[in-house]
Amino acid sequence: MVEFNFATVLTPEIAIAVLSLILLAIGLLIPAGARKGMMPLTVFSLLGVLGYTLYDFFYGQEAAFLGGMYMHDQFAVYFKVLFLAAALLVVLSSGGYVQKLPKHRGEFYALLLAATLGMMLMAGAGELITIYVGLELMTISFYILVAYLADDARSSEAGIKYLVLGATSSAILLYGISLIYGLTGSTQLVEVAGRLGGELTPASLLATVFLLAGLGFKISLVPFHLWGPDIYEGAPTPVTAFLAIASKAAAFAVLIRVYLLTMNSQAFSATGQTLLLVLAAITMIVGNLIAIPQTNLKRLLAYSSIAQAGYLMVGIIAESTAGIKGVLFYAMIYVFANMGAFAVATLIDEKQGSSEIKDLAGLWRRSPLATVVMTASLLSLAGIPPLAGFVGKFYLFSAAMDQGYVAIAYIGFVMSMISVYYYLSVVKVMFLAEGEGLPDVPVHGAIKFTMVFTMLITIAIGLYPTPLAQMAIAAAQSLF
Amino acid sequence: MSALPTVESMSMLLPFTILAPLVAMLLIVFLPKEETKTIKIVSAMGMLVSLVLSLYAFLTYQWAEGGMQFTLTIPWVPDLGVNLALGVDGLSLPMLLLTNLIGFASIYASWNIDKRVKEFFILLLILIAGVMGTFIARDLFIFFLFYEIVVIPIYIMVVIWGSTKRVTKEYAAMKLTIYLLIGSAFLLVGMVALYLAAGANGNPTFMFDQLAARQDLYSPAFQKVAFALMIIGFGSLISMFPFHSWSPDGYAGAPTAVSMIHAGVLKKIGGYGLIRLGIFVLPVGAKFWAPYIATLAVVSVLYAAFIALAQKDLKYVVGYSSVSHMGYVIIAIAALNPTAVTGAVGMMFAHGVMAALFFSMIGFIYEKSHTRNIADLGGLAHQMPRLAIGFVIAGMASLGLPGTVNFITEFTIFMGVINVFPVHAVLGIAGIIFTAVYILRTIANVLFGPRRSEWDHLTDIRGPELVPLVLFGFVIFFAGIFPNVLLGMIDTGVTSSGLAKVLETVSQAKMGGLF
Amino acid sequence: MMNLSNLSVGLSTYLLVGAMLFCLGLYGVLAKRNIIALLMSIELMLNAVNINFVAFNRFLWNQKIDVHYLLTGHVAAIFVIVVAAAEVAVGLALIITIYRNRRSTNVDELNWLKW
Amino acid sequence: MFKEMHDLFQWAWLIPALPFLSFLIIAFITKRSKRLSSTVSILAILTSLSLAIAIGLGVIQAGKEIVEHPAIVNVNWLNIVGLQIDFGTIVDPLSAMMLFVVTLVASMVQIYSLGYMHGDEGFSRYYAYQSLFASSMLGMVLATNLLQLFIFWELVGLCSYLLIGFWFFKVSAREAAKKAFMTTRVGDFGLLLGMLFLYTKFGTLDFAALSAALNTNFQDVLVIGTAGYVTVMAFLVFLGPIGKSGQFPLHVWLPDAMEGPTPVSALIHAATMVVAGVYLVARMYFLFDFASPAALQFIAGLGAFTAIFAASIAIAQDDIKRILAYSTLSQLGYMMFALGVGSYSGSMFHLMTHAFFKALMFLGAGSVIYALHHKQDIWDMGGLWKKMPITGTTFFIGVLAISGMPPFAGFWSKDEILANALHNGHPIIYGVGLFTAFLTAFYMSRLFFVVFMGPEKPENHPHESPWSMTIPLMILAFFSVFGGFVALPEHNFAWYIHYGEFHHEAIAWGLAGISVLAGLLGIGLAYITYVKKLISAESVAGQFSGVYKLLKNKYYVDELYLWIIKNIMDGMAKVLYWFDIYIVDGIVNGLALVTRGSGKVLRRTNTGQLQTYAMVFFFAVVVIFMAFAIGESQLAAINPLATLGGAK
Repeated sequence: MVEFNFATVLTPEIAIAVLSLILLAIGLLIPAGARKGMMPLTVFSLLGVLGYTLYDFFYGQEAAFLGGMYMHDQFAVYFKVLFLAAALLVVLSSGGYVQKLPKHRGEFYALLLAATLGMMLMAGAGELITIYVGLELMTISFYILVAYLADDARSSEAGIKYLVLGATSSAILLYGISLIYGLTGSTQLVEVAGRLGGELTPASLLATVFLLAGLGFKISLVPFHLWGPDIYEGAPTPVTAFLAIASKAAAFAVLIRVYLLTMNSQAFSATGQTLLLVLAAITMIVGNLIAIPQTNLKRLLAYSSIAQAGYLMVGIIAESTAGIKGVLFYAMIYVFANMGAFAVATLIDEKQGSSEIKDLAGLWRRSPLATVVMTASLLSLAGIPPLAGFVGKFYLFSAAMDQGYVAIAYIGFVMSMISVYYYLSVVKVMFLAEGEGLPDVPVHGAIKFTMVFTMLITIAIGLYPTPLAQMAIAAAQSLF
Repeated sequence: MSALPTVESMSMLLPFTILAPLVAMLLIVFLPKEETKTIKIVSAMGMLVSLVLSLYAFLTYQWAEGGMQFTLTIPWVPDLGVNLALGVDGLSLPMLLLTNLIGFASIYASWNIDKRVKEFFILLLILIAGVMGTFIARDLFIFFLFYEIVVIPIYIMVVIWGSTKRVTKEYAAMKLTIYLLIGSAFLLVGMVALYLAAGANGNPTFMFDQLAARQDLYSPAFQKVAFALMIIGFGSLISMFPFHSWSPDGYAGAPTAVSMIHAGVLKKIGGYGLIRLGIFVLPVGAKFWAPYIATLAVVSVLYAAFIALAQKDLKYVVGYSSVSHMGYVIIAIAALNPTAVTGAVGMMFAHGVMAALFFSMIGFIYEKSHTRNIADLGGLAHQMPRLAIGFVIAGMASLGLPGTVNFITEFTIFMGVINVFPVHAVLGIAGIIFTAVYILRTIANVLFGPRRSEWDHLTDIRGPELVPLVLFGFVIFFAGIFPNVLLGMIDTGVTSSGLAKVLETVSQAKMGGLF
Repeated sequence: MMNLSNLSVGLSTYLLVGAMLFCLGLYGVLAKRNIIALLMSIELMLNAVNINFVAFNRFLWNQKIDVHYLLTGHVAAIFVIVVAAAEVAVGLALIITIYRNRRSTNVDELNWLKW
Repeated sequence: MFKEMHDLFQWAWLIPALPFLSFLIIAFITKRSKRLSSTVSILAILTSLSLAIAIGLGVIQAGKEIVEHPAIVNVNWLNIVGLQIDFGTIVDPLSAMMLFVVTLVASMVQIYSLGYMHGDEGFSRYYAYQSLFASSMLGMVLATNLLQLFIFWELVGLCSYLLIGFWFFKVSAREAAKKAFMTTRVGDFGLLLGMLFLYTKFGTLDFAALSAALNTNFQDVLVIGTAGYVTVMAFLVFLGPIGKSGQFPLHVWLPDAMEGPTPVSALIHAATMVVAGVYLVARMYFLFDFASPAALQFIAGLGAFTAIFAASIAIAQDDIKRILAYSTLSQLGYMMFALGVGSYSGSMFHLMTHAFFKALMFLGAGSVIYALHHKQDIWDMGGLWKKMPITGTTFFIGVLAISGMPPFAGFWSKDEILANALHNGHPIIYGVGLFTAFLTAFYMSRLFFVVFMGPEKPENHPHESPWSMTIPLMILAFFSVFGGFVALPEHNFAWYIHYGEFHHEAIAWGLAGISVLAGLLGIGLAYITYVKKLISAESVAGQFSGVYKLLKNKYYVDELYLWIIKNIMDGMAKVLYWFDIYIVDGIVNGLALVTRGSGKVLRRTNTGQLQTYAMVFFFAVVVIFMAFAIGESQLAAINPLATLGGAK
């Protein structure tokens, strides 16, 4: 344990917590009419925290405190950057949407930030209970956010589904944790890894599987994915965006830590990796195949994000610096790619009150910018150069092949090419269909900024991935 | 030659060549979409610049030195070992020139576009730049990057400006795109595998020459597998039987310019890749697969030629004929000897020019008469003599008439192949008969015969529309009458690349099984 | 007098109870039709976990290992209880909205979002 | 003295170059003005003619020198690894002779066309094609290597295609042009193969080098394998001439080629292009000579068969141009079998004389057709003798010449061929040749009598053609009369143009007498049949109706080919197309369908029932647990990674 300055390592978390509370208070105190300023407030404070976190990433010192209960390494900070960026973009893109909410506008941002805080805890947590707490903080905030449209039956249905399934899964996760605690007498990942021992007893096996299930649920790994599409479809679009981008990334942050430290004990690797390979393969295949016949944009993105989870799993299984680097890199560009798409989706939802693909018809005519952004984002998700997605996939699969998992690379590449099919059918609707009678969708202000920004980042990273790659490498190395 | 600037000082030539269309594209982005005339002129200017530049490169290329010239190397993604490495040699320079010729002409071939002009030319210029990039890339990663850049613009162009005949344009576009992308997925696996194998000694690289230099790192088994992947990827791109079925439908659905570029240069990337990557880097694998490839090639030649006989739609005729002609390129590559490879590259150039001319002429017929059905046309030589000339030139080039560049390249290919695969060669050469049959039938039924009053309203091609005819006609005959200009250039590429030596060593290599 | 000292209840007993509770809860989640019942089943599962934690903690106490983690189990249990409470709170709120929207709390009818 | 001759021969390339220049000029500059175009073209060809004459005289002066050492000029054309090709000009008696013949006939025809094509809208185009043809033909004559020859060979084919289809609005013309191109293409396929094999064997296509190589390799040639190889190549090369010179079975295109303007038929399909095949065999004679005897025997046999085959068809034809076409075929057969039986000089001699009188007769026929406003059936004609004296006379000269009547040109060449056939021990060939001579005389005079003698047809109002057409007739007639005398002097035709050792043979008057007799018989028979009407052609035709039908329908060869193309080729095309759409493409679409379908099926797993989800979740956990547990024992053993493809 190096000497650390409590303030420096926890500043972002504290700041977010405070901010969230302030917003909550404002939401309660200030009359509904005078809440114009909330969004800018959120944005700028997030910006500040993000800036600090970035500085922290490059110049902060490694630290682990409370006996390794909470880590402050570049890995964690990298993910904090990711979460903050995601939150920032979501807030930016959701301004108009939130304005149109009938009630409870104030709490929206507060909850968003609470979720962010939970994610940051997950990223930093080095101990199972902490992980659980962070996870629940995130999830519970999401229960509320998903069901935010109180008058919309679909929204609340999504909420209750998410709640029941999420609670069940976390119960299972928790049971696993309790078993591990029983087996090793500790919940510190490091010590658990030390004591879990080489061979698998039925109990430890059960614990491992439960852990896997609990986290797999969060990253919507097939067959734990079924909740995803429903919730994505029902939730308010900005929430869906945040759910798709950040919560998944947070779950991955945890998974990587847990996997690399505990699950990856000697006995695990041979079988467990095979198992994970199979799961990853199934995830890619199922996600992409089901996405093909979708007619609802958010649902389509949900399935595509399931497939993306499969790609990311490949990187973890490779369990090499290269692999983790790939995961980190991909998670980051995934934020921007998805954010672009969801920003457009939010816009359409806001202007046309729908997220059916057919409602994108003739978007080329109605809003060229939105069309271009959407196209770029989808193609980046599909991994078409020169967009960032291509480099990301390249990192992931080359890492896997480097470990000798060739088959998974075949599946991955072929599947990602198949995914082009449904991405392009969205593009086709936007470019080809006339979209008679649909309103123009002018893009202004924050959301316009979001779109342009995400697109530029996507293209820029695709053309010159080196800087982000360097960050990812640094973060990945801090784990090993 | 001596008066001209030296190669070192010219390292920015290629970047400018590829930037010209992109700059034009950016200009167009900021032009109002009503300014269609300006848009067209701007894009024409952009292409003219890069055409002139590539011509300059073609003329100032030092034959004596050979090898890669006008090189430029910038480290790009250090952790992957990717370099932004550009350069051209005798193999890629003709293809670059071809790209620019066709790109330039395609602008004029689509002069009469009136629907969403701005978007069309933006996409077209991106497409051309992408194709250019693949040929000037000296780095596999960059090569692949550029190759996949072109896929999406094509999709959008086909979907918006395409035409629905036997198959809907949506179907054609999606088929074209997904087919090629899945092919490229296998290619990608092979590429990564190659990259990892070459990086085994610690410093990973994507440079073609490096990859080729590290032969000792690739086991024969590896080479076989990797080359098989290349064949799937590049083979489907160059529309080798049985991976060809995207190409006739695709061309039929695509707008003229896309058909020109796709049939003219894009599918040549397959052949180019097979040579650059397949033969130079994986000679042992190439040797192993050569017989099978040769067989498939001959099948594509005859099979496609026969099918072309049964076609009713002009574009399908040319589509299948291009499959058939690519068969010659493939068999030449399979022959694995310098002469054949020279012929292959020459043939790619020749066929590119020919196909582009053919498609542009068909495009004019279609946009004036709104039909491509051979039965509905006829006697067009009465109303459109100039177009008829272009059509006949294309046809004669396609059936390999001496005096056109296509003849001498085909002859070179046969010369290279006949020793290696005599039987295949004889069968393949038999293809020229059927080619003659369907080409002559098409010409006769479309152009000749009694005057048809319903086509009297058609106006002959004139003004900008003449550019493709003049340009390609000139190239076809000039290169046909002075073949050294083209084949000599390619020859320097083949010899300076030391291909002969590589193949020599391979031919000694004991492969077991077939050899 | 009877000697109660040999009537000791071992760890396994607690674990067994925990497991049974857990399975009951799980069964409830899978089988019950009323959402409220579902929430209660989830509570059961969480409590099963709590039993595990406390039992383990007690057991480890006996083992006298890891002096400085002696309370982990208890703390965990408390955390879980808190979280569970929060969950239930949110859950009930949601159920109310659902009921407001659909006049029903039957999970089978919550299938507007599918495929 | 030979030196400056050589300087003259340096300039031989101008002969093809000038017409090509005129082609370019017409195509790009003067095509608007008919007068200018024709003038340019004719000036060019006349200049070439004079150059050709100059070179011819030069050759005659150079004499022995040039016979033994042809004047060859070469420039590199293509030079890459494994393929070096030169372009150049060869001047020797053979090429000099061809140059003269081609330029002469070409210029005659072009002048003639001034009248014949007068007022045609495609006038300029016509002269452009004419010039292009002239230049390619001359280029072919001057070729120093096989590839160069092949290139021009194909170009003349192209010109023939363009000129046959000159009136492209006529469906018949269009089809004929197509047919001509395709048929010759079949032959070219063989020629191409032959070239490739020759190059791979000897590393050169240059005539001189090839023959030298064969000479040096003579020993290995004796080795049967090599001999076989050479023979195969010889046969392959000969396929080209079969197509080009309309030998059986690729003769079908020539009669249809008559759809072109008559001057074209005269130039291309009688005098020059069709003899290209013969010329090629002559150039490559060393190859056939070194090949096993079978090669030459085959040539002889095929030539003889074609000769009699075509002649027999000619008897039953009614279209004036078709009769001439079949006679051309039969005469080409003559030249071929002359080469086959080793009468090299005879063949070339006949080539020359035939060019004169056949061009003459075609132009004559053209003048008749012109006068009768494009009637071609001989039975619609008659009694034109008085109306068209010049045409009639010249045509009659042609008939006598082709019938081998002394002293006309045909007599000398035909006689030499027949004599050689007998001397070199081919009695059957001789017999066939003789009989063919008889048939030729018969059908030609039949043609003449029917058209020029006999009753006039009232509906016709013929009158003599303009000077532009008659003057060429007269010039050609002059050559048809005196062209044969080159056989007479000490240093005669054969002394200049021969293969191997030259040995002078005096004309065998005995044999000559026989062939003349045959000719006379034919003419006489025709006379009593069609003038005196002693024999009724109809009744004869009636008696041998089967034979007559067979001849009239040209032995049904066309029908056979048509059937093959329609049923076998197109049928196969349709079958393959079906295969492509429903099998090859079917698989592709099938895969796409399966993908989409499976997506549609799989999405049903998302039932929307959250308890189903929970159930799935739970069972997934169980399954994974089991798999894991089992895996610890088995999975590890059979290492599934290997089955997945990538063992670690």
